[in-house]
Amino acid sequence: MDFDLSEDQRLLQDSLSKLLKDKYGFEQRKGYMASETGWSRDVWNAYAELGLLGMPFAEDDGGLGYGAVETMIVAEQMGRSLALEPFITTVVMGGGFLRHGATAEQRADLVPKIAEGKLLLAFAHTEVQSRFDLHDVATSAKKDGDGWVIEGRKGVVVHGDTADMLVVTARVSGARRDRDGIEVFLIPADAKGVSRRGFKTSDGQRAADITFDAVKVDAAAKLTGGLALVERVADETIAALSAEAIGCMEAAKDLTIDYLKTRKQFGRAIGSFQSLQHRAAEMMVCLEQARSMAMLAAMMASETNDAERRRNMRAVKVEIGRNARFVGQQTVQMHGGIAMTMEYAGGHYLKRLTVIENMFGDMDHHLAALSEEGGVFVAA
Amino acid sequence: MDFDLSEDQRLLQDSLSKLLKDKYGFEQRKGYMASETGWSRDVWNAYAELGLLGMPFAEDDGGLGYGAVETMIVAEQMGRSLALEPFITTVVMGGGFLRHGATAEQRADLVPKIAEGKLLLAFAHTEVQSRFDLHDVATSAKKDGDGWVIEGRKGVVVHGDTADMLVVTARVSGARRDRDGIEVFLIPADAKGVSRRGFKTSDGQRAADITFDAVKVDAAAKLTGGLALVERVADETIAALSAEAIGCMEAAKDLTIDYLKTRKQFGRAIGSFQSLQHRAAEMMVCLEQARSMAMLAAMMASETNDAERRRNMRAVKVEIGRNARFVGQQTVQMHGGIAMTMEYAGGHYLKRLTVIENMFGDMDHHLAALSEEGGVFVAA
Amino acid sequence: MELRFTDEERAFRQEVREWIDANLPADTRERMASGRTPTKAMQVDWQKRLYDKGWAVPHWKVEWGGQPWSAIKRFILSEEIQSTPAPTPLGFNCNMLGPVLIAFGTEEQKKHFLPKLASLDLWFCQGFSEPGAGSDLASLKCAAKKEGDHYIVNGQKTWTTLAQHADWIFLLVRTDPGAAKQQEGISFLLVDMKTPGITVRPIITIDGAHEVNEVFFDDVKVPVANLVGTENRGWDCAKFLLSNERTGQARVGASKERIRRLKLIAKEAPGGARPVMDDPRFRSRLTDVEVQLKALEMTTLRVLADENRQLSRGKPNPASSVLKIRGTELQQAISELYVMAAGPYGLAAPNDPEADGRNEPDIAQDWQTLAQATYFNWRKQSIYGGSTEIQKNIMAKAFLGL
Amino acid sequence: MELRFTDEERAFRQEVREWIDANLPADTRERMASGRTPTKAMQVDWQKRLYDKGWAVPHWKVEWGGQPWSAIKRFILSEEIQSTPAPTPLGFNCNMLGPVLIAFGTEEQKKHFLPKLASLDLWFCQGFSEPGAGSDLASLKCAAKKEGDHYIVNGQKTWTTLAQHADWIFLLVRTDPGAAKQQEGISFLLVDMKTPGITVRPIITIDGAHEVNEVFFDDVKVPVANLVGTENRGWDCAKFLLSNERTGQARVGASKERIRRLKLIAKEAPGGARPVMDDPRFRSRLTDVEVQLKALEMTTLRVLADENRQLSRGKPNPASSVLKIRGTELQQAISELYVMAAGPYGLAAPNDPEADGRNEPDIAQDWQTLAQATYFNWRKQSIYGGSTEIQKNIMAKAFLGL
Repeated sequence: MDFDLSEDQRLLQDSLSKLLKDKYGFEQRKGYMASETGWSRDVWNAYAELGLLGMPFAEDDGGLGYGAVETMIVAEQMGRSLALEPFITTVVMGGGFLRHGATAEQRADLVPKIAEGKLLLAFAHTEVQSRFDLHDVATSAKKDGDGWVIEGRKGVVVHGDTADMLVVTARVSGARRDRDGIEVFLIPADAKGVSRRGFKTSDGQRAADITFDAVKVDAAAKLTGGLALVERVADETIAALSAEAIGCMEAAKDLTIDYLKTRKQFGRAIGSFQSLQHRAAEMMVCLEQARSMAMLAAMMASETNDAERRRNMRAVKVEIGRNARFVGQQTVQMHGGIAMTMEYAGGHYLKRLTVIENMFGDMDHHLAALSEEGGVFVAA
Repeated sequence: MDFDLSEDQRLLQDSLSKLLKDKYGFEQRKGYMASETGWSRDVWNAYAELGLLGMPFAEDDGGLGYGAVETMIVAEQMGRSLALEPFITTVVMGGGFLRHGATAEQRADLVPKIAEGKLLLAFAHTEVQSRFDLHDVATSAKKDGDGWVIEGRKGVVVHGDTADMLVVTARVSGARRDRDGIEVFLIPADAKGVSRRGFKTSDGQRAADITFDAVKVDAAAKLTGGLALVERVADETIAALSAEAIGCMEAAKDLTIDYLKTRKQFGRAIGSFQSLQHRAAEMMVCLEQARSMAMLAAMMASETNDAERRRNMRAVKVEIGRNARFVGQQTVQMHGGIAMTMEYAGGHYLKRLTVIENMFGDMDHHLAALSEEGGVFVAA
Repeated sequence: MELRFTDEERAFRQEVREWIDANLPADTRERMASGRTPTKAMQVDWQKRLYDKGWAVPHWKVEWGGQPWSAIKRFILSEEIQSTPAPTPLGFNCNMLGPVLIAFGTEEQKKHFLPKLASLDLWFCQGFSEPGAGSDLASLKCAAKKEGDHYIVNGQKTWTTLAQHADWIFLLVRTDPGAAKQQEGISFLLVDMKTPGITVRPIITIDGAHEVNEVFFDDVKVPVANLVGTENRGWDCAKFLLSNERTGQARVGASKERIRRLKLIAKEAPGGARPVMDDPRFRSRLTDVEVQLKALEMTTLRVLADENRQLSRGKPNPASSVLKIRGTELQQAISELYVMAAGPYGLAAPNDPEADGRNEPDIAQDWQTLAQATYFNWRKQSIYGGSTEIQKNIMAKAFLGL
Repeated sequence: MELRFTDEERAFRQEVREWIDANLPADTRERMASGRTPTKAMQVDWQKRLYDKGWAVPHWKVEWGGQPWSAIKRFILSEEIQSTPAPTPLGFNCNMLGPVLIAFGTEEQKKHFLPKLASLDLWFCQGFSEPGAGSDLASLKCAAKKEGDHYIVNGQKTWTTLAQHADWIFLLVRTDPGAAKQQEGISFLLVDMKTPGITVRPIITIDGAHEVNEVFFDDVKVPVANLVGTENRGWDCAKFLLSNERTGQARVGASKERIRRLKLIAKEAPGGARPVMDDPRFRSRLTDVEVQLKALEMTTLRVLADENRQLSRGKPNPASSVLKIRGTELQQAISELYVMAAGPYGLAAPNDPEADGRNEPDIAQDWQTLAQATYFNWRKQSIYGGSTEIQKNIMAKAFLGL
């Protein structure tokens, strides 16, 4: 067991950190957010140049063959800067579906395009009734000769408005909440019958509501793996989101500490008030506990025992959520009014952390499931 | 609506307060606790002289005809002093069963004895399997000519070791957890077949484990009212326990504030540290919220709509429990080591509050029931 | 001690409820029920109706339009307004400036302003906070120099709520920069927002709303007649105003309404296998908040019932700080429950029918899109009007003697 | 970064587990599993077995009986001991005094004491706190005057854990009352508890246990040879000792064992309609604690893995204060879950098989009667060994620069 970064990993961290320092000042970010896509194509190309977009793919497929630790490093840096680009949707989620569910031919075709920054993916899964249940799928896929016809509606498809291809869950058999009968399809976003309405999310990012109206796809569109594939990629995504949350929390904590040191009230730095000192210390405790869980997530992302992986990832989601909420809320509280405004980064961290908390299951969702499944420490 | 005490109520409060000041110093209390009964017969007689023991009974029955507010006043004072006498078991609980369930003849016989301090009652209800469910009764009562035969075992009968008469729940029909078929019996503690083993409770008071082995009682032993009677008396008891808790919390808070003002560390009174000041303020908030609920309990104790009364009393139990736990724990934490010892009152308040929290249902019990029943604010 | 509402109080509640039902415009009610703040027109219209009925400022002296009611009766009116929900009479006019004028104003000021405050013919905003003077209000810098029969005001105010709607502003300014103590040398002025030299700049809060503003004063001429109270003694007015603020801050009626609504919503809210309300954990959390709110309701009543005694005692009831601290905590907790109920569709930003619709309305249900925005917005509750930290400082000082 | 245990580490865990199973006396295991502390005889017997195996003090230098292990390997041993559960080697000997002697002791002191500390041939207790010197340890007053080749010790210590079992005590005493700073003029002494003039008076804690004591010193003669380190520089030893205290305080292994046991108990615990474990709310609370404990386990591993770097950095890992704060919070939270599981029968005070049985054993189940006692006892966790408040002060100073 060893928690140190390798030389290569440190290099990766440093170069991305430098890039973001350069491209992700608060005002620059505001500009990206106000643009039509809601993020920066420029920065995206810079990621591509840095090799980030091909990172998790096998070298044979045109990637770098990096693992979950590298994803953690990258997502954490992006979290610090509140980066807006579709890295997690395209590389972690889309990439995950390709790595674990696509054929060698599909990967040979698509991975280089992703790595070059020319192909964006999004995961169209959540439906109006499904809440956080991955197995709750009403969208249908019906056999049509060799191919399939997809019919249904998906909501809150993060970065679905700019994606070139959509990874779509649909049911080929069974009832709406059956675990069996779910398949995953890879569908061009401009396929006939696909209509998208983009919208802003509560943290100012972008998502889409997507309708599939008798969308015809060929046989190859169906990836291999069904619900198990979805769960695996969801867990990898939770690991990446957890790392992003750590970046947000760390930056929010730094911002708050700086403010405590410089803001004066009653003739002294407010950081000299013990109640705020203790709150800041508690923030630190929360951050370290969350960081530990983000590391656990990176370790568990590649766990092959599905039950073991799910169990740990649920614990990660609960603990990251709890601590993210405390750190986000206290960032605002200890700043006071200034962090309530759009013109200051503090509140944006709270917003992003809230969105992360509500992606792929909130605390109560995972806590309930985990407790039904026997808890964290199961008899060996 | 009026929260002021009447002149008579203020008099009652003052005279009891004076009595307890005189008789309930910390060392005196230690002596009472170490005695065989675990409380003071002397003080009990003084209560009788003050009229406390006949308080809630109708004047026609030999009582003073006082209501729930007076009970609240008395229980709060007793809480402040951590009084050990069986006031709640005999007067509130036993008295409640007599007032609502006994015949005029029984009351004429028993109430004067209670008022004079010559008769002690205890409520034998909890069974090993029942947890906090009032309708979970395995003890049986079988018809035997005109009378009944009682068979079963009751645990944690508070002050059951010194009681002269026991109020016992037993099932005359139905399955263990049926709401129907429960009756309440008044049984002399020295009846043939009753065996008692007294023991200490975690707060140093006394209780008994009582076995009923073919105990024969006559027809008059059965009170009127069944489970509804039990629930009514339980609610009246919750009101009294809540007031006792307020007394404990108030005294614990005062003790803590005094300590914060006098205890010095790092060359200054520890009360000058802002983190402790804010904790003390939070303690105050908790106390006031709890006090409000103790008043609600006094108001609801006589509510004739059973569902309304139960609902509010559950809310009382939850909120008193929450705040009692905070105040009890922080009393110890802010004192530090000294309140961890038997030689200091601080820890004894924590202990008594913990016991109160676990009588007639803990927080989770009532929170669960309340949420199943539709919550606090039901549609009018 | 009588802990139940009297028959008269109960009858009054019924009367209020029926009157509101009959008089509140449907679109106002609908907008309030959605969890949004009322538009300016809605606020003004509704307050005028209350004013005509004599119910806009019942807590004022009778000679100025108040009612000879008990505190409990006033509580009933206020709770019914909040729990309908209908707009609450504008706090700046009715709870802040009005009582200050009644206590400190000249006869002319009272006669001129009080009826307009009560009827909302004039909309006032509050110019207290400055960028460097938040919790430490007494360190304010915005200055007023007397020149002839005018003050010349220069400086900046911030967090000025609804300044964009306001006709006038009441202002704390420094009139004697050389005073020995910070709290001395401050004056309380009334300023027409149309006076030349005033600039209002919106501050957009993290929920995307325009509620607060910066207000800049550049050589703004204010007639000396607009001074309230004694020059350099404005801190007295400010202290008086702030100490009146607390009972209102519990907002028990509004919280009860939000909970009632959440219960209905959560019964229908899509939650996978079952509606959100059928999740025992969610239900427990909700009930737990209800329990605390019930306690807060009782605490509010206790503080109100103690009001007369409090005046003679000259000290606020120890329970009064509880109201702000727990009241805002509970409002925040309720907003978190809405986020929880909304689930993944809560990620959609809200559609604002007033603004040029950021999202199309049917991306998600209206309440879902508002859940996170409200949660973000309500983080302010524990910051403004005396932050939780300041409240605890006050308690430690006043009641604990620490 | 490699976040899994290596095969070697896994094999070692297996080896430890098997060895403990084979060597831990059944009555010791049973007593520990009930949640009680071991008797003196059990503690001594078990530590001797660990000592003979070479596992009593693996963190010491190899020349003094330590093992050339990684921090992770030591963690595994310690976790296995805690989670069996078996008695942990006596902290006063192995984690406090031992390392101090290795760092500051004379060669004679090391040779004489270290083997006896490791084998528990001598039982040491800790004489730091005084009635007036708790969190503010440096204000201690217990004095030692040098007379010839002896110190004469006068004063009082308190909260002296297990002094009733101890053969020796290590003591902070004031040797120079005129020193400029409080922290100066303090010395670190080793004292034989049989020396005339020492009186031990039990302090009974609120759970009824006799764990701590007052120790009085009345003209107690201590040979100068028993001074550790430099005279008047005892604060260096104390600081060193206290900074070694933290990782052990997380006690993750022990908490995991308590949770594992609670899960079994709660499955059988009578709960009305169903066992307590089948109540979704109870289960959620339990799982929530497990989640936090899992995080704390990872944090502990991170701090341990960082140990070497920490030495060269000269600064503790920022995560290390987390261990004491969250570790004790979780132990307290677990004790509250036991109280919850015990229900009304938890009101029965515990039966102590050692003492003259206060209650007969079958009034309630053994674990039920212990639940509240343990809850009361464990309130100490956030007070001693550097209270939570002190830990947060330290964090604010050291890591936040506040």
